[in-house]
Amino acid sequence: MIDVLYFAWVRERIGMPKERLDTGAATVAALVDELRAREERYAMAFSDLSALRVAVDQELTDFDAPLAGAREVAFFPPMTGG
Amino acid sequence: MIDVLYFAWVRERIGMPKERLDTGAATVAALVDELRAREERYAMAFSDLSALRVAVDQELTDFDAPLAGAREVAFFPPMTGG
Amino acid sequence: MSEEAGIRIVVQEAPFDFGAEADAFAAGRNDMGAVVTFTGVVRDVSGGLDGMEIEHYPGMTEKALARIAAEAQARWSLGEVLVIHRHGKLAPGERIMMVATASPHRKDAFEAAEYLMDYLKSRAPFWKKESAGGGQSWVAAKDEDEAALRRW
Amino acid sequence: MSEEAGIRIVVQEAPFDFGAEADAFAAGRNDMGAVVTFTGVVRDVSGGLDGMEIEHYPGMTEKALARIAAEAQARWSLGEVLVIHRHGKLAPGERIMMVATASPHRKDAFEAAEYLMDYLKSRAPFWKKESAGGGQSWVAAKDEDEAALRRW
Repeated sequence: MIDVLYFAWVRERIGMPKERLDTGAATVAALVDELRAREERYAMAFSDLSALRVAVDQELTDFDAPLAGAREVAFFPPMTGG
Repeated sequence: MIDVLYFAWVRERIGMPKERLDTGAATVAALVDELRAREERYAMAFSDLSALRVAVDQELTDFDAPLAGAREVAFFPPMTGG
Repeated sequence: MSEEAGIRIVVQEAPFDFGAEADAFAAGRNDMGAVVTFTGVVRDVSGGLDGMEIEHYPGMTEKALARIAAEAQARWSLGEVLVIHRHGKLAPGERIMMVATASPHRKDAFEAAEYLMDYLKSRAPFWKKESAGGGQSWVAAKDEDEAALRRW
Repeated sequence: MSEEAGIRIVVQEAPFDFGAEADAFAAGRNDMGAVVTFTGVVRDVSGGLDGMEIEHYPGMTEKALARIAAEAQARWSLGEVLVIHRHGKLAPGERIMMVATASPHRKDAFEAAEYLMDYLKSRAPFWKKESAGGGQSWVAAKDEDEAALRRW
């Protein structure tokens, strides 16, 4: 089981801030493929990965990062703090 | 007549902050030559011009600056504000 | 808020007292000759901004800011580092965040503050949404902000 | 003190209230997204400094600072510029001076503050004399401070 978090417009497109998933995906990219296949709103949110960033266990990483042992994955647009 | 001001260690070496001089010096350098010839303390204060800065009428300038019409000349070491 | 080795990180919804923070920062440290602060303010570019809402990633935000601050401290000679960042609703003219750096040398204090800002902008999980004329829109990240990181 | 076109220059013997100045600077300006302050503090490098005395050139000091601020304002997009510099006797840890810049953009606010500091250091008529262990000595200008001007 893994917690999947969404922020900013990713959260809005998917329609929730967080969900708990049972997945066998080995990488972030594999998890994205699973999500895209579920519903149109996921497909829309993940249509352009270059517009997205991902964190695994609260560390920024890449879409080819492994998910083994991860408790939390978060998807969001590029940050705009400051 | 021109006001001549001294600051920091220049003031200390010459022993006063300000004096009023009647000079026919055409440039700052000529005024420095006049001063050096007056007394040893002036010769000491002006022994190394590369260690000095000069302002004419409160504007930083060079030792070859003309003195025609000037009311105030100031000699001091490089600044150390901030 | 975490506090260690001269680093203080604050992430909060409430306004912060910039004057009091600036005054207290590195106060009484005789070994720090230079203090730099940067403050980000909600800017009304078009003259029609109603306000802004800042979303963040609780947990990751504090960790990301603490790491950026620790990297700045490893890279420059810094005695103290402060980062305060707000989230939630803000009105035009309100202060969003501040960083402060104290160093023996002015160059270090300036560079470290710019580094903190460059990394905070693009690597700390905050997202701004602007409200204007009844509509809302997410602020897009700027290419120049990502490009700014290449300087370091 | 002179005040024109968003430039404020203060040269005084008395301490200034850094927190209050920082808080009031560019306050309520919705068009300025970025505020930078730099503060210089009497630094006790050796641990044996008793104090410092700053001499200046009344009349020229204010003019020189106003010109440096005007040049910064001409060069960068700045809404407000503040320069405060003390003279007279100061104790270790006391604040000597501050500059502040407000701009729509953080790069402008940072660069302008660094420019102000670089020029103030080497072109405004202030001289520092340190007292330590019963002796006094004039602080020597640093080659690196003169070199810093070549950046601009």
